[in-house]
Amino acid sequence: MDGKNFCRVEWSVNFEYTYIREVSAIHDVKIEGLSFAYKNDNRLILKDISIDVQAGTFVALLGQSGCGKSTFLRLLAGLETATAGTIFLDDRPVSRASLDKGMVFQDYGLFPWMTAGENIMLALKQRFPQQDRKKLKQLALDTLNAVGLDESVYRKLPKELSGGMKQRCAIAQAFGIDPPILLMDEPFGALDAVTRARLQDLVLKLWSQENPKKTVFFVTHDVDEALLLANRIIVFGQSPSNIIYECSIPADQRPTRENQFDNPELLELRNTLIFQINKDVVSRIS
Amino acid sequence: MDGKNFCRVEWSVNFEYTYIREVSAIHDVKIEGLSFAYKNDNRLILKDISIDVQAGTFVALLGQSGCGKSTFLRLLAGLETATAGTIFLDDRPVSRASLDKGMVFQDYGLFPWMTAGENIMLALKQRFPQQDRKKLKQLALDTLNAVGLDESVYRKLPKELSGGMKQRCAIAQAFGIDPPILLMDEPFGALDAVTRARLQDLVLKLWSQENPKKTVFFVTHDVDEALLLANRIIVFGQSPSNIIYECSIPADQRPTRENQFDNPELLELRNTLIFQINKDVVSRIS
Amino acid sequence: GCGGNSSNSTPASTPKSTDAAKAAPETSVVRWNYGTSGNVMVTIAEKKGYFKDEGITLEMVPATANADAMALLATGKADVASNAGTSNPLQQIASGVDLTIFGGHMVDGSMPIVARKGTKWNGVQDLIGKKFACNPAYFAFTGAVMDLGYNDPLKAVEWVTYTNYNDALAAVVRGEVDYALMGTGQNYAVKNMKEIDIVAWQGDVMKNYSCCRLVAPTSFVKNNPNTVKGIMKALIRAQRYYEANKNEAITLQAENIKTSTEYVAAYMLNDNYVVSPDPLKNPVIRAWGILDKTGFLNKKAKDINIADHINTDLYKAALDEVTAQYGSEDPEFYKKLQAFYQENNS
Amino acid sequence: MDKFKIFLKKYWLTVCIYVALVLLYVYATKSGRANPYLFPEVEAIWAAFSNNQGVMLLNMVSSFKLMIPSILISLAIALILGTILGLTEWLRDALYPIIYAFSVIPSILLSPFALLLAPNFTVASIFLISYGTVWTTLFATITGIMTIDKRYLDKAATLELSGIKLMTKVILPAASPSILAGFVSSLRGTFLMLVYVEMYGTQYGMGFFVKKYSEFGLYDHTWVGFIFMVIILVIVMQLFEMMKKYILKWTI
Amino acid sequence: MDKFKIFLKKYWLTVCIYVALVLLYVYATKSGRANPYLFPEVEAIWAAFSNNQGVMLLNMVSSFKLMIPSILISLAIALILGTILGLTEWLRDALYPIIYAFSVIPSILLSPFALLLAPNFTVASIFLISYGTVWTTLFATITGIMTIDKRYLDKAATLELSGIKLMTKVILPAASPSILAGFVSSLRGTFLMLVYVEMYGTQYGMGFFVKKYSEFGLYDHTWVGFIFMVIILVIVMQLFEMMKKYILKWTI
Ligand SMILES: Nc1ncnc2c1ncn2[C@@H]1O[C@H](COP(=O)(O)OP(=O)(O)OP(=O)(O)O)[C@@H](O)[C@H]1O
Ligand SMILES: Nc1ncnc2c1ncn2[C@@H]1O[C@H](COP(=O)(O)OP(=O)(O)OP(=O)(O)O)[C@@H](O)[C@H]1O
Ligand SMILES: [Mg+2]
Ligand SMILES: [Mg+2]
Repeated sequence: MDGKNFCRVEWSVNFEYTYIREVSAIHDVKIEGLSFAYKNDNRLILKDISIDVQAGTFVALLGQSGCGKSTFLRLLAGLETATAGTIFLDDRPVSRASLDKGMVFQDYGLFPWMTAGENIMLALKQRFPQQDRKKLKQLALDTLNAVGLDESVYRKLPKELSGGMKQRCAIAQAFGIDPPILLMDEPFGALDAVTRARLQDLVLKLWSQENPKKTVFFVTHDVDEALLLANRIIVFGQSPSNIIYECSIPADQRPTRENQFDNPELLELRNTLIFQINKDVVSRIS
Repeated sequence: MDGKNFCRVEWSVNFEYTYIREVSAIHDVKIEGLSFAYKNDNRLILKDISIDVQAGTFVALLGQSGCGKSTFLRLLAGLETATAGTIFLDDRPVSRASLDKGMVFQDYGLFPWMTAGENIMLALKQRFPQQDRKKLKQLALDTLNAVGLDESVYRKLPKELSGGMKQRCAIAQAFGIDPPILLMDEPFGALDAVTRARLQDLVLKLWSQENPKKTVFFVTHDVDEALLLANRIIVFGQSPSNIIYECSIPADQRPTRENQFDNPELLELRNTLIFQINKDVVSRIS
Repeated sequence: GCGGNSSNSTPASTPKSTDAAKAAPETSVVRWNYGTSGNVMVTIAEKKGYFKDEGITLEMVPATANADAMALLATGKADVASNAGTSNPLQQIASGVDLTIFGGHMVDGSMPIVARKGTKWNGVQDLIGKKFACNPAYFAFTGAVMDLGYNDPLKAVEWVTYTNYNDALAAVVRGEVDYALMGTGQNYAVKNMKEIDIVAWQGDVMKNYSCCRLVAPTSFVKNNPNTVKGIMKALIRAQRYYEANKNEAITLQAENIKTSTEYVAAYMLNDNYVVSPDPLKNPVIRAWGILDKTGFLNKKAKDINIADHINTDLYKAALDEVTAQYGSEDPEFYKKLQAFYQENNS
Repeated sequence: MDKFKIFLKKYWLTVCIYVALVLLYVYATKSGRANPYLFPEVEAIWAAFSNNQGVMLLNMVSSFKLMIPSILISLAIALILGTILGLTEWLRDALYPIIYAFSVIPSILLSPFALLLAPNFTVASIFLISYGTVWTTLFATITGIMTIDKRYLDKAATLELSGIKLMTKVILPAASPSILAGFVSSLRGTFLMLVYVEMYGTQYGMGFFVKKYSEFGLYDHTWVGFIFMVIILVIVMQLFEMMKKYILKWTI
Repeated sequence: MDKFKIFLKKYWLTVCIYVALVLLYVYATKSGRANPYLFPEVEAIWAAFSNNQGVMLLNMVSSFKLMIPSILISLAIALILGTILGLTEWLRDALYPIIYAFSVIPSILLSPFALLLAPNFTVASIFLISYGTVWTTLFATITGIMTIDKRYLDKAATLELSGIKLMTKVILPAASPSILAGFVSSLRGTFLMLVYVEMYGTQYGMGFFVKKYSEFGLYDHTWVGFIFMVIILVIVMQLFEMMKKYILKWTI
């Protein structure tokens, strides 16, 4: 924070970019009896989790800190290997990390030693090795534009960008490589309220306009964020984690930022979720 | 997080310790026309803030991320020098950091190269250079006990402690040196809900049992935390920051964790505070 | 020439007891520098008590590099340096350091010139235009080249400088250089190497090239004439003992520098190994001239008369006294020394 | 003019100290307090410099001809070996004691071995310089790679980066702060080695010049070579520090 | 027994490599492929060792007598100067160019100067070793202190820590990872210097032994000294690494 000269860019978004879609199939995700313990630690973090997620669903994962949300996402991404159980994309089990499971981390979205543009280009070149550089660069600029950043950001190092801008670049990267499955681990956790709200809108817009839509797993602490974005919400319990609550939000019930607190059904749901997440807090302090 | 063997200690608290109180006077804090800009950055962070805080008040500072709460606390601590205006403790202006303004940081509460015990002893020896080592060690153990940690923690390095235990040690240190003014900068920001709730109770208990009570400035993001702990709440606006809202909670109105959501007046206040903090979010995203 | 026996040497100290008081040394403890290769006359003089006879005790001050040895003299950390060659003391004198050469250690240091096996040696002219691993400040070669009629010996031969003899040896083996000059201590190694031959010795190139001189600050020599004379007396007697008992000398030296007798014998039992405490004034003056011509002396050298920095009187006096005291033991030897003195110091 | 003022403000003390050192030298030599053999008068040094100006440049070029390949080779070895060992724990465990043992061997002791075994003397020189300087960078590389934040590797895995691309785009940049810190130290060592290995197969070289004239006992020349070398080395180090700053500009 | 198994599992490759090196040496010397001057037969080396067992210990003690004070002095200078420069920006700006210039001077070139100026040999030797090794630690200290997390200093300020207490309790520990990394590198340099400064004022010393016999061309002795020295140095370094691990056990 000490005196960096953040470059401040106008937030004018042009959502329309012609992305390169090479993988048309968006996969169903099917998880069967998933359990997990870290190798150096016998404690079971996740225990016997089974869910089916239909292609094109926006899933929000809620749960208290330390309950294993990140771990779950890492398993989906193929960065960890399940102790028991399997994750299927359609019918192929997940075996290792790959480009069709995009990941947006809380920080670490960008390699700090490359400019924002180089970061995006690296990913695009990995994803579309056949395409020529020029076209990819155009795509990179377009996606940056789509998240409201202009060309000047392309040449900036991550440390010269504010937290929000960095996250927008990471989102631009993720949407640019257009993975059928997108995993987001508290992507807005470190941002202030305004930036956060804008990025929520942005992700929702980018996701909505695609056809077919990506399958998204979105980890968050914030119930309102989950309600605003997701059409399916899953709550994890603690030690070892399992799904303790879940619900779907039908398309016609989805709130907007403005009417989020008007729908009594949603308010009810909101209270239920808060209760579910925190239910053991009061009982466990004594 | 990777596989450290946290030592898990039972949480049995013995609040009664005989602390050494050398400074009996608890000071009024009076702030007059305080403005501040970081030297390497001309932007004004705080602008013309004036308040009076009576000795023994528990002040909660609320405000959006980046609005300058930490900066304000650093000024109170004497770690930064005001660009304009003055902070008085009773009638003495604050000129530099000192032991009678205790500070509990979000992390960095303990020096990582010393054991928890050495950390506390270092502070106690600074504060009470006349006292003999044995008595101080007893005090250190007592305060550790008061925050629910036993003797084994005394010999542990910070990296061997969980986040909650580290914060408890920092609190033990702060209460051990018994500064008339205690500054806490989101001390529980990085903790999970259960630990957080227990530490809130702990601080409240420790603070309440003293007589006269310390003056506390407590920075937080969390409105419920503020309502539970403070008897005065101040909300900071943004760029440049000023006090945009403030209120007091009379002693007879103070909530407990159990009845926090029952009192309609407090619920009203809660909504007002949330509105005040976020009021510019919706207007500023467009 | 070996075959001397120990009965030859008398531990006699009786004859000189009368004038002992008169010639008492001004300084009884002399701090003496020599390097790892040792100094056989000093060793003998110590072991046989010749220094003790003169009322002198030696304190060893080890240091190997020449410049280091000179630094020791300059700062008074040592009184006498015996193994620092000739050119380095002369260069010091030329740049204004007030040193005096009052004696010697080796006249010829048995320093072999080596080349690849099978190389024929016809004389110094063979070096012309060749690569020669040798420090040109060692004037014997530059002098010899000038004697052949070359005005600029530094250009006539391609001189190559290496930090140590092993590197130079490797350079010969690898054909990087055509010839290399080796040190006294390399005799053993060189003789045991198959790839190379010793083609000549430094002494062949310049007779009595005055290998190592005994040097001390002029003030030391001036203020301690009796001490210096005592030293010379002891060394003269040591030379006699050495020449008569080479095998024993070898053993003593090997013990002193902690090596095998084979190692020491490799250079000591060599006709090119000649030790003598004689100051060798003439060769030193010759060396001064060569160094000056080849540019190794400071400009101030023009104003310096090198003869002022060579003291032959004390040696001569010592020689006379020793001859008087012990001449009867080995008249041949002392006669030879007198002749040698006349030849080299007039 | 303004820049000059800023410079002066920052460096007045530096300049003063250098001037004081020079004056001290002049005083010590003129007054005869200093040993005239080791400390020739300033005029003599100046004269030696005037006579050798051309040679100085030759020396520099010749030294660089040795230094640059040596540095590149030692860097390449350190990076390749360091990366392999940094990433492979079992190999690191096994080879560490061996690398360790070799790393403590003073490289100058190896000179006769190098001279006899290398195909030519330039190679021997390069070997000795590299040997003398590779270790610090090597150990720094191993440490740097061992301590890479695992999250970068995760990110790389999700981008399916592997092989050379993984190395050049992720692993080496991530470890570069440690690697470069080690490398500065190595560089300093390179200069030291230069003085010792420049006698082989060369007639020019900054170290060669210094060493040669100190063996010849001509200290006016030695001083010229010395000062020249120090200036060049400071410039090289400074350039390198700038490069380092540039490469690491992404760090905080 | 179990410990032995674990050791073997980790180090079987190490042991194999060492054995292979020894066998290679034996083969090369026996078959006459190796230069017999530089590579004496194993029996000769063994004989040299048997004859010099006692001397070896003397050498070690003598070397340590030089090394330990040198290391302590260079550490003290690096810490004190490094702390001052790390904390005082204007002084750092001013002195950096000077320190830099001195740091690139190869210390071995200074030996006649050191002898001239030092009151005795031991001091001269210690000066040269310290001079040769102080720089890496010094620069590491400066960097370490410059990059201390300001929040530690804030915490120290609120505890009213100052002077010596601030130094020993906060600044030095906070900078210790950087300082110790530099110091390991310095230590490696110390061994190299040992070989060069053990030439005067001593009759014993590991470096002296190696150097002397290599000058004599007695390579059986040289090898003994060499192997002995490497073993001792590896042990010293290993001890130091253990100490470092202990001191830095608070880091992640
Ligand atoms: N590499 C690891 N090795 C061992 N245990 C780990 C590791 N990473 C995380 N854990 C443990 O696994 C549990 C789940 O961690 P995880 O990071 O998945 O939680 P989370 O729900 O993402 O929490 P948060 O909301 O704080 O990010 C925690 O108890 C944590 O201590
Ligand atoms: N050392 C610094 N130099 C320059 N600007 C700074 C410095 N520290 C903080 N700032 C800026 O000052 C403003 C206020 O920062 P501060 O840390 O006080 O906010 P805060 O309210 O504590 O935020 P948070 O809730 O995120 O902790 C921010 O815009 C920040 O970028
Ligand atoms: Mg997480
Ligand atoms: Mg803050």
